[in-house]
Amino acid sequence: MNLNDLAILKVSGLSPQAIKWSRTLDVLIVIVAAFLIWAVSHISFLLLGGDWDFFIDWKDRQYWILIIPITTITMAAAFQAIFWNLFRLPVGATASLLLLLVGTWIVRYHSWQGLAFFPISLVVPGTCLMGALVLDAVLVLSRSWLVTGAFGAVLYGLLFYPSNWIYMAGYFQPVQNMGDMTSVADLIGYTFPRAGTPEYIRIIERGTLRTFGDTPTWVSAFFSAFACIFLYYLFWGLGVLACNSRFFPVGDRFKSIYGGKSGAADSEPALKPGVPS
Amino acid sequence: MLAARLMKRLGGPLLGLALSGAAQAHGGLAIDSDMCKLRLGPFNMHFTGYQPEINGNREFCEDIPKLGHTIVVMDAIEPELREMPIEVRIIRDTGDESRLDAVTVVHLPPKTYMSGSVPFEYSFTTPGKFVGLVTAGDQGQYVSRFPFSVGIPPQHYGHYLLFLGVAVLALGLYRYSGTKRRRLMAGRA
Amino acid sequence: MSLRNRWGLRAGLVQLSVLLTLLGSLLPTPAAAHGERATEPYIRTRTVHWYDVTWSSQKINVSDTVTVEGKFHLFTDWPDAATKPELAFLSNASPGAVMTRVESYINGMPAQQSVRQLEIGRDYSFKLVMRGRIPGRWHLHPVLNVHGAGPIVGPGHWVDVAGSAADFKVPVTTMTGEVIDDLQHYGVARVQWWQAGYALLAIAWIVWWIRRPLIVPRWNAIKKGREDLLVTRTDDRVAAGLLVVVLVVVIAGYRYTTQKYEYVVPLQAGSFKTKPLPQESPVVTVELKDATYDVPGRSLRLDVEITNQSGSPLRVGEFSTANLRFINQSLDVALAGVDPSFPKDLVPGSGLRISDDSPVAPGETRKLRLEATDAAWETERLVSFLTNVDSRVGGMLFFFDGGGQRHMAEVSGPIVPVFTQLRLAEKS
Amino acid sequence: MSTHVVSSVPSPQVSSAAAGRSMFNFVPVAIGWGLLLAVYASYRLYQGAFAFEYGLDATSPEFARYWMTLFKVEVPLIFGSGLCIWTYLWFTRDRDVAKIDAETELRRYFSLVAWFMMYTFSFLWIASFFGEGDATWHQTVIRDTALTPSHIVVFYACVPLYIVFGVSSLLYATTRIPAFARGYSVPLIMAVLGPGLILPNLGFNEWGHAFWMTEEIFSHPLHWGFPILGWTGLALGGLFIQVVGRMAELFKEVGGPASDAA
Repeated sequence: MNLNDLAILKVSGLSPQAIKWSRTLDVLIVIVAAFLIWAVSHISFLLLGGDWDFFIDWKDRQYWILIIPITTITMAAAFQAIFWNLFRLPVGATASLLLLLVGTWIVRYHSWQGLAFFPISLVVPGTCLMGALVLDAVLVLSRSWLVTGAFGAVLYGLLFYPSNWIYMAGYFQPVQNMGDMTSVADLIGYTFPRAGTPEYIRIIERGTLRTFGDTPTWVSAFFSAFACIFLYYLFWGLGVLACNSRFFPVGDRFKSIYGGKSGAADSEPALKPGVPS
Repeated sequence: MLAARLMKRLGGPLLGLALSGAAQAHGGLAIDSDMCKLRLGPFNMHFTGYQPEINGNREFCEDIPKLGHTIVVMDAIEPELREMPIEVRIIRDTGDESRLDAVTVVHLPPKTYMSGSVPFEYSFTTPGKFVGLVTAGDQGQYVSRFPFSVGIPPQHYGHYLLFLGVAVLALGLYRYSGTKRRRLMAGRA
Repeated sequence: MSLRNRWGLRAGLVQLSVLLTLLGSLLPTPAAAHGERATEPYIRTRTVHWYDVTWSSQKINVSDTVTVEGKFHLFTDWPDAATKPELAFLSNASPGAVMTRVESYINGMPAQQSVRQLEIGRDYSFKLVMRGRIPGRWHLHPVLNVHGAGPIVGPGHWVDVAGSAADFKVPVTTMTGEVIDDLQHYGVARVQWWQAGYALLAIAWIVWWIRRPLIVPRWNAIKKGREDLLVTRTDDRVAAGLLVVVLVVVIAGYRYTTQKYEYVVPLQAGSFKTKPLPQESPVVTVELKDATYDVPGRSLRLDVEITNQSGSPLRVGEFSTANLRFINQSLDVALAGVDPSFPKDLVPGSGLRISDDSPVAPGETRKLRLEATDAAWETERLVSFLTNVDSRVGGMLFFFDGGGQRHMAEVSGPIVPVFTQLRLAEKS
Repeated sequence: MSTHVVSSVPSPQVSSAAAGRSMFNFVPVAIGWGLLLAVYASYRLYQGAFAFEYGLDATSPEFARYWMTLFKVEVPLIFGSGLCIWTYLWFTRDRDVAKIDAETELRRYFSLVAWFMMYTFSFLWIASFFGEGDATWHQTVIRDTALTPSHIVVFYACVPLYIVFGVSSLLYATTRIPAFARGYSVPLIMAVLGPGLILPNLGFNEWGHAFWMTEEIFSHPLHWGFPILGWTGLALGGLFIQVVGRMAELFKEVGGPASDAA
């Protein structure tokens, strides 16, 4: 408990007993929040951009680099908005991406390898975790979602490719298979067959017209960064929207059934939405 | 020459734009609209270096990054060059070219290349600076001297610029958070 | 413990799961089919007809290879609901990567990528070399995935893989000279080390924030307008430091990697084309006059009119559709055509009964009644062509001439369910 | 789960007495998690043993014995037990919820958070563990029925389980806590109804696969109903305001004045 903590507790006006209770509540809320962030981030990413993250032979220069940041910044921005607006806690983005990474690795071992015997090299996931850290850091420094969208979201989109290329480059070395030149990633995809995934189903780069060295990857990265800005603002708004605490107006019958209206005509209005701007 | 090299080095990685070649006084290699060229009097030849085992079909101009098996191909741009005998000699850049044979590394006797392309290969064992001497024409009237380096890792100043950019961004945001903090405190007081 | 055992824990789990789901445990017989029974009958009878399919062996050890080869014919009367085979991919149907693919060819061309513009009405040869990886009893089918029509599954045969999965390795040497000892684990440790590093940084950042009085105290502090307490100056420094660390690590790591792996290629996505096998000039024309399916009798009856345009007498040897082969039992050369190792459940015992089995003389036109009777029509759920949008049936007829030469012809047309014809079946 | 709450609480005592007893009992939550973990682990082991063995061909007798029976057993079992919990919560509701004292209300808020711990835990298992497990099944096996071994576990076991806990949380809140008894809280409804709609969304999903798309691309627009319904989980933000806001006031009321020594 450093000085800052004591100052916060003093300002909060809680008795020593209440402080203990509030610490218990902290632990419970962290658990609930962790489960929920993990679940929502995983199901959201799974069905919006999952395929590119499942297989190594889907990680191309056009769609993988574009789609993964776009589909993950959604929940990162929303959870960031909730925890920043309510408690000034800039951990929403990092928690979302970290828990997504943990969840993904669990499934890669339990299901892809455990159930269907796929080697892990076929199903290594990428991650936008470094982008999420930058998103949170810029939010702390700028304290404004506008600046975070402009700087943080751009870096989020740009950082995905280099931060994952560090450990994915080896999979794109050339190798010969049946006389043709192919990449190690294609060879892995070919060697370990997937009945439900024929080769033509891959939505990957089917031809580039202007290749100047490895710039097509950076073209996709910049486009992704550009799209991340708008998605960041859109889902930050959704996060703020989710912090509304209105009640449906209900008649007296409802209240009497639920025992809410026992005799005292409590006309106390619902809780004021305490959402600071 | 140095200006061209520096300009290319500084500009290249950061902006990724192809720089127009600086004035090449006497046939030095220069990037001209993304083509590495050497001048032979009124004519030009296109210079390309490959190191297939190391980096496949990547093309190099004046600095061949690694040691080992290297293939260089020079393609005649103007058709007249195809009818002239062309002699190629690669020498180690030791400064004195009095006894050429001592420092010669590769020598192609004069010969006309109908296909217009002059390939040669050599396995460079020690890094260092080399000079290419290409003479064309019946009396060898067109001479081109182009220095190039092998195995000397190019200094990428550009990337240090990137790190500098990171520092500037972080510092800027940090100072911005200070002003935001002061405005917040002032608002509250 | 091998992969399967580590997760399967077969002994413990059978009792546990049975206890939990209150099931009696009867001894099951292994399922022979794998999902192809659900494919619509018009796809199984009028798209791809597999023939001359052989499996090199039924018993292999881990790392040994097994080869499935044969030919397939693309039916002219391709159903409308399935898209034409503009884009197809030769694959195999097996549960997960229990067997790995070593080589696959269509007409001798390497088929790692998809094949484009297969011609309807023509034939192609295929070859699929697989390698045993996980011990077990696996059903190996060739499959032609057609874009828009889904997987069209060929005949399947059991392959027993013995040995232990741990011995399986896929060594590869890249063109840049890097020797990979096992493709299954290549690069995984590197990914995990780097991502663990990223995760540690993230955990540190999260713990830095949640170790302080969190929910109600910060809520009250905001209510009282004391936000300045919640994000202190040190937090700004930590955030700026984090930003620098992340960017420097990524830039330095990326630069090092691009230098280490200079020569990289993007994912290969081209498709290939191949000419079909040479087509012999039509030797016999077959016209379907009437097709009926006797529902109680489980018998498909085709009244066809055959014209022998070849120089030598022809006899009907085999009728094949949906991977089922009805052989004319009385024609030895047809019986010889069935490889002894061909899966028994795909060759119905009753075979093909022909109203007039005498050879059709050259130039002669004859009406014939072909009867294919077997329970397989039901068990393979092929009878749902009677209750489907497109109630047409199709199949391949194989004729044998005097010299034992085999000729093929397609037969297809509408089909009508019949319930009264039981007596006729015994008579003729 | 919430038995100790129902006993009628003695008249409000001096807050110092409340100081002794702890506000939150972790044991019921631990038991709940343990049970759920056992159920999920045995489902996974069951899949491990019988999914590829007998689950590949929906027409085979083994499929009927091992998988259809499981389907016919689990759906009534889970929704049945859910019904029991709901009716229990309903009939033991507090008829006079507006009259409870601050300490009981605070204790009930802690119990509500306990219910959320169960609800989010069960939602996590389908969204992450079995959800991507379904992707493994689709990518490796030829789809031949809507009731694949993976769907029988994901949609007809895990989804009903979290619906049980979702509706229980909703019922607990509306029958025990004054703020929620006065009206339906928008975020609470969103957080319970949204994920609950994932089950009917299956209809759209199967319609698409039956008529329209035979090859399995997991991030195909046909599947986008699931993540969008998953986003309703963001209503956690609104719940925070309602729950934390009220608890902050109760902490002051029950906890007594902040002693200056702190």
